[in-house]
Amino acid sequence: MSTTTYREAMRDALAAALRDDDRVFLMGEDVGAYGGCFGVSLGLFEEFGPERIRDTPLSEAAFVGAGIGAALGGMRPIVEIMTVNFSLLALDQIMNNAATLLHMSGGQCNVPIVIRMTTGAGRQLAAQHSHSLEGWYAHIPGLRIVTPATVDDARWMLQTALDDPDPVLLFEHGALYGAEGELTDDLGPVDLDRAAVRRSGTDVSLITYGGTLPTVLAAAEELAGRGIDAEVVDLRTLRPLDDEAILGSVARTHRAVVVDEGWRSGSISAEISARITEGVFYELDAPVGRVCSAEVPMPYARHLEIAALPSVDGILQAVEELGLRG
Amino acid sequence: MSTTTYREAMRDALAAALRDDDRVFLMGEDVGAYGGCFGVSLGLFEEFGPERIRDTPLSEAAFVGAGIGAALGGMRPIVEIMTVNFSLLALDQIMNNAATLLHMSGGQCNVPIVIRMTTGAGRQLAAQHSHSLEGWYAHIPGLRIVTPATVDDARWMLQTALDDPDPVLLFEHGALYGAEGELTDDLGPVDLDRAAVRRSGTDVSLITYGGTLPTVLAAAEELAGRGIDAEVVDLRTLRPLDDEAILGSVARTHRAVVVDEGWRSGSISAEISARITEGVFYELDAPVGRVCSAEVPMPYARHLEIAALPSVDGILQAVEELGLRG
Amino acid sequence: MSPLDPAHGRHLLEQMLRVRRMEERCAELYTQSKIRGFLHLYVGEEAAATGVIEQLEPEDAVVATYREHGHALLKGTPMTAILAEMYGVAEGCSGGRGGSMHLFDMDHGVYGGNAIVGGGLPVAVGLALADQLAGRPRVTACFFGEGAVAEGEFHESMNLAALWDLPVLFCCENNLYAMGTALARSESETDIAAKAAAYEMPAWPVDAMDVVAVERAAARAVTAVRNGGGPHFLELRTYRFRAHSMFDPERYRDKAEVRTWRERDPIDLLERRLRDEGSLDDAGMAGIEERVASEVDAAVAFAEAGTPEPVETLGRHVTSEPTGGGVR
Amino acid sequence: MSPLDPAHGRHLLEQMLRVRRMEERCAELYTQSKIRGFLHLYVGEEAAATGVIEQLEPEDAVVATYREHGHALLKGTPMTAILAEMYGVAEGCSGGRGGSMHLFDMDHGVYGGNAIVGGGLPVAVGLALADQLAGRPRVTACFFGEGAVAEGEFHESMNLAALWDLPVLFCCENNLYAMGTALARSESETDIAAKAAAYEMPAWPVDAMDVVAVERAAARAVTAVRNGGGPHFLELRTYRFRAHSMFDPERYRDKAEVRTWRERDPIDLLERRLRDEGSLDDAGMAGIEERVASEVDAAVAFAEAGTPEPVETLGRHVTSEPTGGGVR
Ligand SMILES: Cc1ncc(C[n+]2csc(CCOP(=O)(O)OP(=O)(O)O)c2C)c(N)n1
Ligand SMILES: Cc1ncc(C[n+]2csc(CCOP(=O)(O)OP(=O)(O)O)c2C)c(N)n1
Ligand SMILES: [Mg+2]
Ligand SMILES: [Mg+2]
Repeated sequence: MSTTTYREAMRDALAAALRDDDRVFLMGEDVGAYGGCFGVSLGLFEEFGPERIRDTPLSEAAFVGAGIGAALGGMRPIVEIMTVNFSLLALDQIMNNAATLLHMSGGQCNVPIVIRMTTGAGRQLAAQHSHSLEGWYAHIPGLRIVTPATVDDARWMLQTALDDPDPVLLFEHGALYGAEGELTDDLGPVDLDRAAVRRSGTDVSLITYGGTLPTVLAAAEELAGRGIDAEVVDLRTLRPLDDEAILGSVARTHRAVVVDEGWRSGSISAEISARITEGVFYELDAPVGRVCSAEVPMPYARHLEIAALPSVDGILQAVEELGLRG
Repeated sequence: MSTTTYREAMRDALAAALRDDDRVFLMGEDVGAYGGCFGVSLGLFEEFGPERIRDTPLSEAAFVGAGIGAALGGMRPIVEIMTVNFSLLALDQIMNNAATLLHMSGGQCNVPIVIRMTTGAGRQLAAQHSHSLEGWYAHIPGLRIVTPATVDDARWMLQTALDDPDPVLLFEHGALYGAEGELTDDLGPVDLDRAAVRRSGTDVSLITYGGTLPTVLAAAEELAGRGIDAEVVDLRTLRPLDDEAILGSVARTHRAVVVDEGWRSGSISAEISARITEGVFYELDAPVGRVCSAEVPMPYARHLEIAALPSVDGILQAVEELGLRG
Repeated sequence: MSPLDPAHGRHLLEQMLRVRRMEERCAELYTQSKIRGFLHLYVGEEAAATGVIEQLEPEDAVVATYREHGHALLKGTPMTAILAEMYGVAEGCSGGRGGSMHLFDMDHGVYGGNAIVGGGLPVAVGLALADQLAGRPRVTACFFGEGAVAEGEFHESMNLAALWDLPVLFCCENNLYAMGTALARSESETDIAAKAAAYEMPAWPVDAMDVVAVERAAARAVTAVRNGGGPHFLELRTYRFRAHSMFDPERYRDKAEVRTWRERDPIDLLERRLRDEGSLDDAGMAGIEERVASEVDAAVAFAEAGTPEPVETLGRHVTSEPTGGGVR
Repeated sequence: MSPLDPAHGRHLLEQMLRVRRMEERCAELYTQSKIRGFLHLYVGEEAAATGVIEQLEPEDAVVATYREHGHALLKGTPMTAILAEMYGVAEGCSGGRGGSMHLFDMDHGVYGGNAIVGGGLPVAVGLALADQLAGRPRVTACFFGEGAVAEGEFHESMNLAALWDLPVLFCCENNLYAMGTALARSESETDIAAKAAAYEMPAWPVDAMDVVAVERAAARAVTAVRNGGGPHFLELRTYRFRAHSMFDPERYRDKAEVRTWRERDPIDLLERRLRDEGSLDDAGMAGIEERVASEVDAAVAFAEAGTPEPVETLGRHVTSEPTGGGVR
């Protein structure tokens, strides 16, 4: 065990993958000479050179598509898109090719690509740099969507993603990069099919992932102080969802609040709420609650941005609305 | 009243808008000389000329963006994207600009654009031409999403959409074009904020929109034969959802099945299910059911495509699972 | 013009005829609803794919569009598997899931069948990147219509390929129309080959009604690409004799224009030349037609005898895990 | 070189200085956390926007990028409204919702502030299309960096504008780097102006450290565009003196390179020329600096006194309906 940041954990994961497998390369805007827009790939250019730490022109569609082609050609590309909003420029390649080629080809064309991108708000980057679209991407069959929330997951998820014969989209919340945490040495590949219970509890299930995990853990602490014992489930993977973990937790606690940073309507929270209703309706003591972002393009002003995002208070209130008062 | 097809109703709507308002023009691939990929704009080129029925190069991002710019410049562009899958090429312009400019500019930049596109499966066009993404688009704040399902709505929704100061995405299900129906003359602009009850009933609410409305109505007929009185709610607009209509209906019937052609996980059905749970949990006699498309890129083979889509049988089964047996 | 090697000439003729006769049969089968969905025929354009693919090695890759029946066939996909695919049966080259627009055959280097205009170009660039990184002397030939040139993905892909010196051969099949849109109505600069200059990529136009001219150009380009000369670009000037797809009423072009182009039918041109050069006689021609006809008959019979995939397997091939047919 | 009209020369100098001094203050305010988010400074590039916008009419439109403080200011947006925007207060030109990257001011024809590289080009094309359809003699100047040239949206927009003869002036601010990526590492053809040939669009490079040269080129181009000459393209060759944004450690370029370019600081160049030509003396210069300083001070004071939008209005401006502040 050692203390490190999420950013460094991610960098270690990249370096290890590059060292272990010649087929792995990293490609994206400014991943090389610049050191990565958010410093994640700093130093890798020097170690692995410009062929394997490949700076690209500003051409999201083409370099994501090139990653898909390279994967078809036997490589294991890791493609970085600076920010989730820019990934919209590559959506044709992501949905019409990466997610679809295997099926369209009757099982011939595997696309073992990992596409990483920064997601989320909190840094006053306003409406073209701040959205949380990972839950939205989880709508697309053929993709796996993963959202490391802890230092360990940042370090150890990448290898599982690379081992997946199908396309994996890996979302890194921008606000987590600087977060410190305990790194388990040699933890080894994470089972991406499994959610993780980050805190056990009996009164209510707080279900979340990625950037909102710290907020939810803080809310759980606060609730504990009020005598409410919350269980915190970190989904880790948004597609496929770990139904067993979700429904199992709610069946025990009989109450659930889903917290995510996506816009509320059509969010992954809606899907989870629907599944809980479908799966354990008669176990529920109250309707499933949701805490999401306000349905606005993210505003620049700090106080408005904060107001738009899920907060500890919002979670506490949602728990209260379940009829839980501790 | 007269009988017409959905395609002709849409064409009449376009022609009327072009005649009424000089600021209106239609732009897209092959809308002109070819007569429209699905024949919707047939004859308009001859009547209105190449300036107002504007054939574009294959440049989805640029011509959608140009529509946004033209809207900012005071025009009322109607932009046609042949098929929903191609709209992914324009998603940057749709989300990062059309949906966002008003907010980002602090209320200065209205974008009164209407973007029409064909959606849905049923014609064996396989995995790059058949998806139903309208529910997915409904996640995006700043957009209005409308889905005419009847001849009347095909004829009369467009004007309301054009009158909206904000961007409207209008989805036309490909399987509806040839459908005949009664056209109400001079119905006038449709209130896009309101869902429509297409069949009243007391036992269960079947909630749907667009291409699946005929299937749902057929299922309701079948249920009637079995002594189950289904109410059919046509959402018409997927963003914003008409909560009053949805919750009102379910509060009366105490049971609901949502039917849509999108992939199940993260579908608009999930959102509706979540809202019903949130809104009328204690009125529910059973968990909300969902009938969606199988989570596969649409296969070509006829029998597989049929199996992937919502069907009368699927709906009947979902109703049965609510514990309703007539 | 020196005479063609007779055997090679007849081979080229037969290759083009295989594509032609197969597609003519497809058109019939379409009217009988045996084939469904969109069907885009290559009739009139056969010399383009034939001339280029003739210069490829078996391990080379092809990326094509929805108008790709000929490309797959010429690259080696059995006609049986192509017809079966259009019938939507398990024996199809894409297991019946792709249909006419999505023929895949990894064993023969056929990477689709991409029905998003321009969507195949980035993938071709990526295949070439993999080859470059792995040090494989493989060429990827990427076919697309002149309509694709307006798409952003074309531009981005051209730049990436040229910037990184990738072994791609871009083959633009310029048949003058993108559905109903004539080239001059979609491009401010209609000289397609000249556009490649904006990327510093060697490019030249070819009379693609003349399969020999295409072959000659392709030989030069493929050799250069394979030998590390970076991407090359061929503008294959051709014409589509039939409608864009089976739904197209062809309101946008003159019958006379089509007639004029039909006079330069690439198959007729080559046949005439071979006859003029004494390399082909009636018997020889009949022999070719017969072989082709029986190949087509056999392919149709194969497709007719095909077995639909069980409905229970609907969810297969969404992800690679053996899902037992379930949907993840 | 004939001497500059003294008053006009001093005006140009003052315009550039307004941008420079405003941004220098922004940098300070950023380190004090008064301004947040990303902040991209235009320091070194002022001659580009100054020379072009000087040639525009008040009703003309400007579309720019996230590096647009100067463009907005020069087009007429009050410095007070710009600073207030960066403070995120209601008095900002975008009501505090846009921030540094999204300055909007319809009254002065400022259509953003687009932070998607290449994302503004289609919008500019559309503004010009509206003008053409409405018969308005307006020019839309669209600014973007050379990095945007690799984006598909650049390509598609260039073609549309040229194909439809639209009144757009494309202004490529070629400062040689896109974040850390040098031009030669992102474009196979580094002669940006030459790329316009692929669209049959008149284009030429300009020394954009010389505001007079920019103005001259812009005069020619703007006139042509306004008179129905179709789109034109200026490659404005310039250099960014400072980091890409406030987060950039500048590992990708030599200090010496920056030093060399700084010797051609556009403000120094013009100041020297005006002094040489006897159009400016110390007192004149001091007068300009003083006016500019007090404008900057006033703008900061204005921003400091700004009022945050009430949190209750968070949902405003998502759609146009008077939503009473609620979220639709
Ligand atoms: C991105 C995209 N937009 C539109 C279409 C619809 N479409 C299919 S083929 C076609 C014309 C393409 O023309 P071209 O590239 O010249 O190829 P050709 O059909 O002539 O071989 C169009 C518009 C599509 N498939 N993909
Ligand atoms: C589509 C997109 N990709 C990536 C980015 C991140 N990004 C912001 S500015 C920039 C560099 C752009 O360089 P250039 O166009 O030359 O403009 P400059 O910053 O030099 O003025 C990048 C990569 C973005 N904003 N949008
Ligand atoms: Mg064509
Ligand atoms: Mg630059």
